[in-house]
Amino acid sequence: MFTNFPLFPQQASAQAGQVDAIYFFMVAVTAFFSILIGGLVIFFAMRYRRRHRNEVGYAIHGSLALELLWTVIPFFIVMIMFGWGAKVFFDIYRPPTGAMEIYVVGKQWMWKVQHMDGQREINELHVPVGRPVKLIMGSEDVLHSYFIPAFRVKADVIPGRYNVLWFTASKPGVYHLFCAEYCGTKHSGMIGSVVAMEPADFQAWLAGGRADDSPVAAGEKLFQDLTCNTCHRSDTQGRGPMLAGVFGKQVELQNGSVVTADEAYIRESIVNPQAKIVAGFQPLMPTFQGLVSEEQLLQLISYVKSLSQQGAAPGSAPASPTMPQASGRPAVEKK
Amino acid sequence: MSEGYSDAPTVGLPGRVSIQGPGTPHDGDSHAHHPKLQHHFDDMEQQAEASTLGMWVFLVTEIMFFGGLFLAYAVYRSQYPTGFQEASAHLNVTLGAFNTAVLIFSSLTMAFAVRAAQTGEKPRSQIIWIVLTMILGATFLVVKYFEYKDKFTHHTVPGPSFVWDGQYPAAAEIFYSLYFCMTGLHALHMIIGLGIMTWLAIMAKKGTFNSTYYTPVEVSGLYWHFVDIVWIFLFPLLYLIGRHYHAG
Amino acid sequence: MTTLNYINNGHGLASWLLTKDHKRIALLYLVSITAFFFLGGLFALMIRLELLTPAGDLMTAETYNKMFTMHGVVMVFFFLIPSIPAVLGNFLIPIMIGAKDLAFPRINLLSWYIYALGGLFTLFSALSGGVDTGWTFYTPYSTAAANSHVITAALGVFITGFSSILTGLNFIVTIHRMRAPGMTWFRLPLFVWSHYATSLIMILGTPVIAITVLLVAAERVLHMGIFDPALGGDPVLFQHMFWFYSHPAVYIMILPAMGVISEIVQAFARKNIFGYSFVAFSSLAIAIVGFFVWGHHIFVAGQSVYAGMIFSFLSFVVAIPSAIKVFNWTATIYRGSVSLDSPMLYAFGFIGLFTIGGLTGLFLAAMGLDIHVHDTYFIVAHFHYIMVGGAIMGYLGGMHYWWPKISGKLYSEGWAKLAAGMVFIGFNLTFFPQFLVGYLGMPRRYHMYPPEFQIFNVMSTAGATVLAAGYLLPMVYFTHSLFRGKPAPADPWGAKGLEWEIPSPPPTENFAISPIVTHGTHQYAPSKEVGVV
Amino acid sequence: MSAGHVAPKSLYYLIFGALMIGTALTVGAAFVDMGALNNVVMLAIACTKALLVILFFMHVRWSSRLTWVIAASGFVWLLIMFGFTLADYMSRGWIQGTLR
Repeated sequence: MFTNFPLFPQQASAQAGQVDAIYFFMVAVTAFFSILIGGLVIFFAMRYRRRHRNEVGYAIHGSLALELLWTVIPFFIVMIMFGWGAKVFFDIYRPPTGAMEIYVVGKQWMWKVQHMDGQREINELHVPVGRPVKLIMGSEDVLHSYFIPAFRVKADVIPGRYNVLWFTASKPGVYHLFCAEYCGTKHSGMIGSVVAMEPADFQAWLAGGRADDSPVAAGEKLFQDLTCNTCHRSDTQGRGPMLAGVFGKQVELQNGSVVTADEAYIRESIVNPQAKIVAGFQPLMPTFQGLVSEEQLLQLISYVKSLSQQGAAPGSAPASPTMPQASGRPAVEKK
Repeated sequence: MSEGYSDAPTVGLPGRVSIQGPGTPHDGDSHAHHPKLQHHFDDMEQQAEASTLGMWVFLVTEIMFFGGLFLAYAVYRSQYPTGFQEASAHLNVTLGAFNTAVLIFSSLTMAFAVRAAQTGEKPRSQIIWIVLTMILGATFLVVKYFEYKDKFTHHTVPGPSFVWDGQYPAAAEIFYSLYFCMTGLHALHMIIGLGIMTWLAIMAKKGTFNSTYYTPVEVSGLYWHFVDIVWIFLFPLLYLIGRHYHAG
Repeated sequence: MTTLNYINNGHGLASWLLTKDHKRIALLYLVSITAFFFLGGLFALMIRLELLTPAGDLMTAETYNKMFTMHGVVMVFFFLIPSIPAVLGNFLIPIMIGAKDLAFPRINLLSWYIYALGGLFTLFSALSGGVDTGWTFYTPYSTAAANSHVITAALGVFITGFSSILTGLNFIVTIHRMRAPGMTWFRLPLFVWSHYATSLIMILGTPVIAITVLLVAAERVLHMGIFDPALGGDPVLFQHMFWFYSHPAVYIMILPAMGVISEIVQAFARKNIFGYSFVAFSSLAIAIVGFFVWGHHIFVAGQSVYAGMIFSFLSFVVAIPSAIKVFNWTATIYRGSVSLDSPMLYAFGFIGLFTIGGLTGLFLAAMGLDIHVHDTYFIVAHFHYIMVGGAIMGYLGGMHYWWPKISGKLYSEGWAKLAAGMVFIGFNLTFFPQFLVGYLGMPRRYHMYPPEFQIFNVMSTAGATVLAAGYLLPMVYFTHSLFRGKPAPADPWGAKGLEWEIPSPPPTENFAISPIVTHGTHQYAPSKEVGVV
Repeated sequence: MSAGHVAPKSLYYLIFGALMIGTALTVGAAFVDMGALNNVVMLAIACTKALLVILFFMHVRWSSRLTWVIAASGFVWLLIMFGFTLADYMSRGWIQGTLR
């Protein structure tokens, strides 16, 4: 049972080394100052121990030079920590373009995963090694947090909005997946595993098993079922804005401001359509809050997204059955 | 065994002396105490300063207490600007403005009540100002009651029975949640204020307050003015943001 | 035979429950926070027992969740926050500044009753089934999902908040208005400075948590939409408002302990503090800058990256005044006349553990690293180093230092040294492994965990047993000293300060004659200036 | 003891008049569409009114520096809470693709 006594988690992502480097630096600083302070306290206590009952200490009131010294030096040390920590944070949180997208929905107490080509998983996540993977995450109910210790990544999953997490797995293996934000009774059961696979194995895994409709296809079907297409037509005659080519673009709103049509905006437009009306349109759309689940929302979003990626209009063929943005892009691409 | 510090100079703070000297312990102080001086204060000035300072510190906590609500208001208003305007347009601006005037008037009468005690006017005139303030405060609450009642009949009270036929039901519900929390807490402060003033009036009737002792009136006045200030912000933020709002 | 003092001046329950004497009120607090401490400790023991094995075999997940929630609520709101201010601060601040009482004795008593009422609500919530939201009451779980007794627990926190506010208000007014003639700001004992800083946080921060839990209750009971995303609200706003208080609240716990340590180090090195003004102002700096750093609790909670950077920067800045204090304490021991009595042992324990706790806090302020360690046992270990290794060590050190003054009796020094050793060793054994298991990735608030984390948890549980015994010991010898202890002289340690110049235990009025102060405290040697202040 | 500053009644009437005028102004301004300026005007008037109450009705004008500091600290802390929290909300979405 106690055979393995690890002190550091394994490094299985491109980011893990960065995080560990700053960790080791800070451990070193901590050890240095703890030993310095502890050593000085013990040394002084022995060297200046009270030798007779009425002995008193030597009156020293202070030293401005020393005060400045131990204000300025720690300040520079913590500023190094600040700069370094912030840089690592930006690297870990700014997803590269062209990352493979996977949708994650947290609910009490499971993780539901949809791959772009239709594979679904619960409490598992299969990813290829060497390729940036971007998780777009939402929650059905309360706060959760997606945490993969071996990859050193974590992000809260927040109901009502999306949060993004990305990583590049660097070593094949099976790793822990934890929910890190307390979410109720079976919080500690909201765990699973992340399986990092060689790209070839991953392709085989994708091909095997039973794939459902891809989110794009499912989203398109929903788009028809909810009769979104009666207003959001493929031509400019619809009562709602045309959706082709919208995703990722700037959209001018009725009140003159401009927003980027990202996942968050599309989500808001479905559940709270009146919030941001596109310029030139009437606020006619009813809310779909409560009518579509978080997973269906993600499917609708991926469908709207697909309309931009291929320049396709509603009604055209759904996205290709395999990975939509597959391009074999190297894993290190950033910024 | 239990040496007093005066006869133990080696243990005492170096150089510390007691200029009052032995034989003047506090309880047996020879010169006459003000009847309202509490035993642990040296004199009435220290007591009065402590009380007003205490009230000011308390008001700082009140600022932060209401501040949390104002923060929530600021965040949601920035997120739902039009929704808040639409919701605000349903409030009765006439009643709101009337209540603002009533409250400002009550601040004036309160200031005069403090002044009456400060200048040692007769209890009768102190009571008149206090009671006048109470009447105005009560007027405010009565108007508020009718406003609340109106919300209940129109189902604009947040909760399961909330009904909103405008364009922004979600934003309107948050607006009304904040409306009820803010005005409700404000009204609660008014009610507490009325309680304090009832007590003040009784004390004044007994002739307690004069130019040497009016701290209770003064600190109650501070409290009352603070409640007025909260309303000075609540009125425009809640009632007036939707006045130039046109649906559509 | 015995002189009249605050303990024997009046007998019977009513003379205690209706007292306006700050010293008696301090004892009322002492009894009640001790009860809550052992209640909270009991919950901790249950948690540690459950975590002995990876499987959730001792209790159900629901029970376990209630255990850590109640542990957090009781320890944070009903023990740590009132501990040093309400017991030692209440007892000592008027004496240290040469006053007969706090400025508002009746409000002081009222705040104990408010505390007791809040405590009753929380106890009721615990006994009627418990609450399982975590002490943080995060929405929307607390408002929409949890089906435990959130309301009573939240009301308990709300009510006890006002006790804290009134205590802070009382201290601020007292320190401003009740100082004896000659007791200038720069002659104040550092204990008073740190309590002044603490009181600032109490009055500026506590109202915000009060309104926040009130809104949680309103959302839960009346279904008003404030924080619940299903009603258009934003759960991150709750986290902002919660941590606006709850981060500074950590300084409510640690600042008074720092004040205690400053006193003890001076008394047992028989030497005035090194750099008085730096230590005094660092308390204020911590209190003020401590308000600007709350966002480091929500780096991964969906906060904007730029806001995160500001908070990260300020979190590093707030580490500096803490570092200044540690260096100054160390320098104070230099060329002192050091006596290793039990209070000094606790002070040494504090300095060591606080150093580690503070430095590991930097790990959490570094945004990139916080991603990994956030919400893991690393955090749990860090804040226990601050709150247990720091605040409770300070509290125990202070209790040992001033117990002869408070009770008028001497306790057994041998047992006290043993207890100090046990607490130090037990503490490190309990919480050091949690740093390691946290970095390995074990999330906090887990009822079950993967088996490879077991060895660390076994160590923790073993340490917790030693720690518990270390905490029980003082109860025994303090109680024993009340009945069998030798009477304490006015100044058993040969320390200097106003509190040591009046009899032990002090008379009700503290000072028979108003003191006139001409010097600061802890002036032991004839002044021979070396360096500058 | 010192009786504190006694302000003349006329001053109180003057402040009362100013507060009433402020109220009328803020109501009037609300009905004029000035875009974002509406908020600025509204808050400016409210702050002025609050300041008048604090300075004169609450006697801060004649109080010790400590009272000034304490009265100000409440508002300063309020601004701190607003500033840092809104800094988060305002800077969300500045980095493309992070959704925060």
